[in-house]
Amino acid sequence: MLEGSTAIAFYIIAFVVILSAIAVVTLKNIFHAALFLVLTLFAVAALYILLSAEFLAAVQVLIYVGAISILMIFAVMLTAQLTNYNIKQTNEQSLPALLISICFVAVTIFAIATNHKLGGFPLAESTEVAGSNTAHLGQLLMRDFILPFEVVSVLLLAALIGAIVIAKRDK
Amino acid sequence: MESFSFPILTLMIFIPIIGMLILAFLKQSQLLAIRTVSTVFSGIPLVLAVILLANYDPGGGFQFVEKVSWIPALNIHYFLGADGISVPMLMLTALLSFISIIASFGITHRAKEYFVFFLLLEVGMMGVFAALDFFLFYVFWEIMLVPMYFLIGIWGGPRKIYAAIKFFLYTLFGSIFMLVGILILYFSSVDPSTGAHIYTLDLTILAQMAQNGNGLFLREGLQLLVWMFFFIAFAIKVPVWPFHTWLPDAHVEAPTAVSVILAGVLLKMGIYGLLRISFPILPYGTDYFSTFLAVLGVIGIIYGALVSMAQKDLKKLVAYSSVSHMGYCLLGMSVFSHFGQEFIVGISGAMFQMISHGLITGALFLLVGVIYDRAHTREIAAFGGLWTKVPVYGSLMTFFCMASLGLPGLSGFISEFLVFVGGFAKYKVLTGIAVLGVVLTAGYFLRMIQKVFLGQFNIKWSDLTEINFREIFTVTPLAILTLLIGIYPKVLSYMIDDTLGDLSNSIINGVNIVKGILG
Amino acid sequence: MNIRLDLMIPELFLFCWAIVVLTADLFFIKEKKNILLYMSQFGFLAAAALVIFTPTGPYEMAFKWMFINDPFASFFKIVILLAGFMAVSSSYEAVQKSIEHKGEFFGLVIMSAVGMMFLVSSGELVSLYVALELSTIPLFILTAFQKRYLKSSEAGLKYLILGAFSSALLLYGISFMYGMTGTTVLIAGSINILQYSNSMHFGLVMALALVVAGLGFKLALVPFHMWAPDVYEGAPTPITSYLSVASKAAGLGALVRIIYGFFTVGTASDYWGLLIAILAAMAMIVGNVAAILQSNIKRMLAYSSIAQAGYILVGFVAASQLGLSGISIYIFAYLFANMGAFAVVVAVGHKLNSDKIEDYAGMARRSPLIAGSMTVFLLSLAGIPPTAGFIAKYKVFMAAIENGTLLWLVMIAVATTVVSIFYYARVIKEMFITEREVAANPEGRWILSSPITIAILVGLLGTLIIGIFPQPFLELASTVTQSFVY
Amino acid sequence: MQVGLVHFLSLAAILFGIGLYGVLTRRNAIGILMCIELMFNAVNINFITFAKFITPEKLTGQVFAVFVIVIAAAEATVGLAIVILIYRNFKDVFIDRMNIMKW
Repeated sequence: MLEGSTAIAFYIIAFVVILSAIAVVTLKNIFHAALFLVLTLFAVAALYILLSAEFLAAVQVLIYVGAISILMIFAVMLTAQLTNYNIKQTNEQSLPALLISICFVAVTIFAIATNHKLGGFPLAESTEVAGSNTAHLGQLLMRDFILPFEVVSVLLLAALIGAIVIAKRDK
Repeated sequence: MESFSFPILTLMIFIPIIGMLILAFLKQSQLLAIRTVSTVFSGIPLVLAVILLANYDPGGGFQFVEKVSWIPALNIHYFLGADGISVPMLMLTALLSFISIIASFGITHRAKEYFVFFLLLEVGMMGVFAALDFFLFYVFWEIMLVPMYFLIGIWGGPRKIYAAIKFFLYTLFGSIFMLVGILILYFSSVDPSTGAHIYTLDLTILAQMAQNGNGLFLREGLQLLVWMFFFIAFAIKVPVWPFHTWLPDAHVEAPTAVSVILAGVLLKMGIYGLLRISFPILPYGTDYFSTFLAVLGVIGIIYGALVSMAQKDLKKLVAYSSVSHMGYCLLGMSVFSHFGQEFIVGISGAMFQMISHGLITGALFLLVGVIYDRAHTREIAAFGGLWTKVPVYGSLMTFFCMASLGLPGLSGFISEFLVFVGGFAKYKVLTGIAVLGVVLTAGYFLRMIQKVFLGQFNIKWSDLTEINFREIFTVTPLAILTLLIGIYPKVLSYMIDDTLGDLSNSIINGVNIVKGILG
Repeated sequence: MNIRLDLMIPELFLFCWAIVVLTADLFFIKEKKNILLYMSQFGFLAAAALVIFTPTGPYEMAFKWMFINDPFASFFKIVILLAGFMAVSSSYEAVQKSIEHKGEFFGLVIMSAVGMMFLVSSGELVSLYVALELSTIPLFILTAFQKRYLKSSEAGLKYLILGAFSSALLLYGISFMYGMTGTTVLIAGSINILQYSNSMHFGLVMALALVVAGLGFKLALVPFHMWAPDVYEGAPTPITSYLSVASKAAGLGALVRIIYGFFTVGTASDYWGLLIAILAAMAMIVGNVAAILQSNIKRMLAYSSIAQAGYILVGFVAASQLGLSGISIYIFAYLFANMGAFAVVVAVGHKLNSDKIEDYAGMARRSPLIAGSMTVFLLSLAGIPPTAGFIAKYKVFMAAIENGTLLWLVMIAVATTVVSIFYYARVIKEMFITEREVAANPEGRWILSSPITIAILVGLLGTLIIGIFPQPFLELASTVTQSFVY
Repeated sequence: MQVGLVHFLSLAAILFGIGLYGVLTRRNAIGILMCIELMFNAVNINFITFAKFITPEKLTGQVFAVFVIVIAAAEATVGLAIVILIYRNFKDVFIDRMNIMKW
């Protein structure tokens, strides 16, 4: 349980996350949406710190904010002449989509709360994360999760080759 | 079971495949070679069928048995054998296939493929009549669909594609129900003596199980469900009214020889399936639905006859007469009760009807084909007074029409007589109505003969040529057999009586046991 | 921790082989690049041989639960590798014509196969997810590989977006699986759940729904199938065939691992049976009915494979030894028939530049081999004996009937099978019955390249041998399932 | 004022729902990819929350989140490469054709 000032911090961060995320999905200007995506990602990184996952927060900022969003913004600007304000950025299904999403969120939160009440989540006695969590994480990656770690490296290789082949300009 | 070391049934079934392979290496243009190869490889099964007949012992149960484990994982055997029900059918199949191949010599368009498909069709038909494992039976049953689809679809008349796909879908629709029934049977099967689950599709064991009433084989409701599944499959093939609508389309569009096979063999498979599977394995269901069968049979008789009367097309007339004639089979078979002897009479009537309808209607289709080849029309009203022009053809046609309408001395009479005698013991009113069908049949055949052969000669046909030697050759054996069975029915009944007696006993046992257990 | 690298030899070999192919690309001039195709063929076959000689068993594990080499995994690996072999073999013409970067093409196909092999072997969620992504990301690229065709690029983008979206759904479900058990190991998770079996498991049902939806997208189950026809049509045809068989098999393997491994206890097991049964029914109905309306053969086969997934799920729902072995034999039959059918589509598409069903008219004259093989493949897909598809359907229906409560599902399956004949027979009709000559192809007989002929012949032989002598394959399929306990 | 497991999970659910809405309504390929990133972030919040509240001694959830981030990056790279290919060859980013809810 987080209490006091951290709890207040949670609510502030949650507020930022939700508002900026709504901006990402609704803004007409796709460039502005991308900027709000950056804000969301930063807020989520802050959330990670609340959850004592400092390393993840750093990864979030480096990879998500530093690489993915920049890539997105880059792509948006590259195709900018097509994404002018006159073109509608959403389809006609916003009402059913809204209903689906609200239902989804309601059901999910209901299920989470009920499950929690019935003891479906095996909560640990202490929420204090043991030891230096970055070192621990490194050990886990290199020991218990070495196989997925290696598989991911193959995946990155494949993605790299693919991205180059696809984006390369052929004679 | 008499041991017969020579795998005669396997050879009968698979020899046509060798012919197919040889044909595959011939050129489309080598017509003579194609015809010779197909004649030879449909002739060998005929010879084998004669040998089979000569070695057949009427009282010996299943003979010429071959049983090899095929798919042990599913407890499925390659299990062939013949008894009094299948031997005549094998004979008929071999004969009609051979005749049809000869009757197809006129096919020149894509002849090679035609004969390949025809031989494949023969494989499927032979297999159905020889299989004693339900899975094997089903495989052969389905194998026939594909060549039949091509034979109608490629060499058929103007609406061939519609007719072919309709035939395919109808038959598949029925047989896929049969598949579900097969699987339910498989899981319900128990050892006949101990009552333990054994998971088998061996038709002989399944029949024995039903006869012993072991463990009330198949709960009552399930037995009725499975019976209905099988009935749908067989009824579509027969075809029983109201499942008959594919038949006129298929017959009218199919080339002559294919119509012969369709009427002579394929329609019999439905009846054969009922006799081989539904009756011995599901006696309770058969008993339960016997009146239903009789009613459908009589409806078929009357409906088929009435519709035949209204036909203007010669081939359609013969096609609808098949619906009517297969109704007699159903009526004969449905005499299903504790009167043991009447049942045997009725069911042997059905057997006689199967054989004689195969011979007669096969010949009628051949003869319709003969005139169509020359006149390029089958419209009854277009002819008239042909007797003077083609007397041999006319007399053959008349002969078979008389046989079909049940003239005493010919095979049709024997079968209808037996059906009525058997039927009258149980269904007096229904049989009375069915007798009316005979009158109607006489009506439309006589009217047809009168319109085509008698009356004013239509000079349009003044250069019509007489039936040629090859065509006479194809119908002669059928005429001889029709006459032989008509005069001396024992040639057939000696083969089937013992088997039908056993069948009757086993069914009565089965029904009584189930009824006894159910109270 | 026991590190049994010997269990991973096929995967390691295949990955190295991908690198070898990529490198070899640099050393061959443009005209000699066919060698890359033969190398890839060899790689797939060699890896398949290695799979056969790798020890298998329910407890043959490397890296704890992250890599289990049980018979189930081995079987699916064989399927994947054979599918890869046939896809590569049938890509000869397509690669010649419209693929610029040949080395990368083959390298990515092989890498995707490596991912699928890890996927069917993993009994742990992290490695499962990572392997899933390794198998799909190369496929996004391969789908968009015909860079000069807008349809191909469009299909690639669409596939990628749907793939990422479904990954998100799947991951969300996985996160709850982890949250409720505190572990990502499937077996350990299902044991942990047992300790809380008094609760209602709302979270479990939600996780199940999310996981099924996520994998449902990957498997193109109805109602998550809308991407499949577009992607199948746009992708290079050999890749389409690879998608429709290998990636489907791998996804199914993952579904079996998750559902049978994790959701077998507690109240969740009461729900998934009905859930999957409904999905199966919808797939069979929608797939078969929609296939009738198609005029493009690739789209038709796309809908047909949606329907085929439905039949596989019928065996899945039965949740028995029989059901699992039914699934296995079905996939095997589907592999040969579908890969073969797509090989024919490649061959015809290459000769006629068309994927329209009506352009198959008169095929029987041009090439009896192609027309005859295609007929066998389509009949196998429809389940007509004596083809492999019949044995497979028989086994699957058998499992469902043994279950006792699934007769309704079998009746739907049976009815839709009849519907399916309608569109399969239409292709057969065009090939054999329609006699219209197509002006686009004045030449008489067709001569095909040897790789594609091999692909067609392998499909033909597989379909017929399994159909006529199914015993060894049925035995194999029943050993496959021994590592699962009910 | 206390903030616990359910709060974090609910926030993640809301974020996931917002992303879902975006995927269903956006017509621009890049826009959809951005919405999918939101969903991945929701998933990661879940994982890290569970890592803290359920398995603080093992951190499996954090490891999972690392993999998710890496793979999201790979997916985004490939996706944008395809977008650029389409834009360069065909002068289009499918503003009209990329429509997930098209059945």
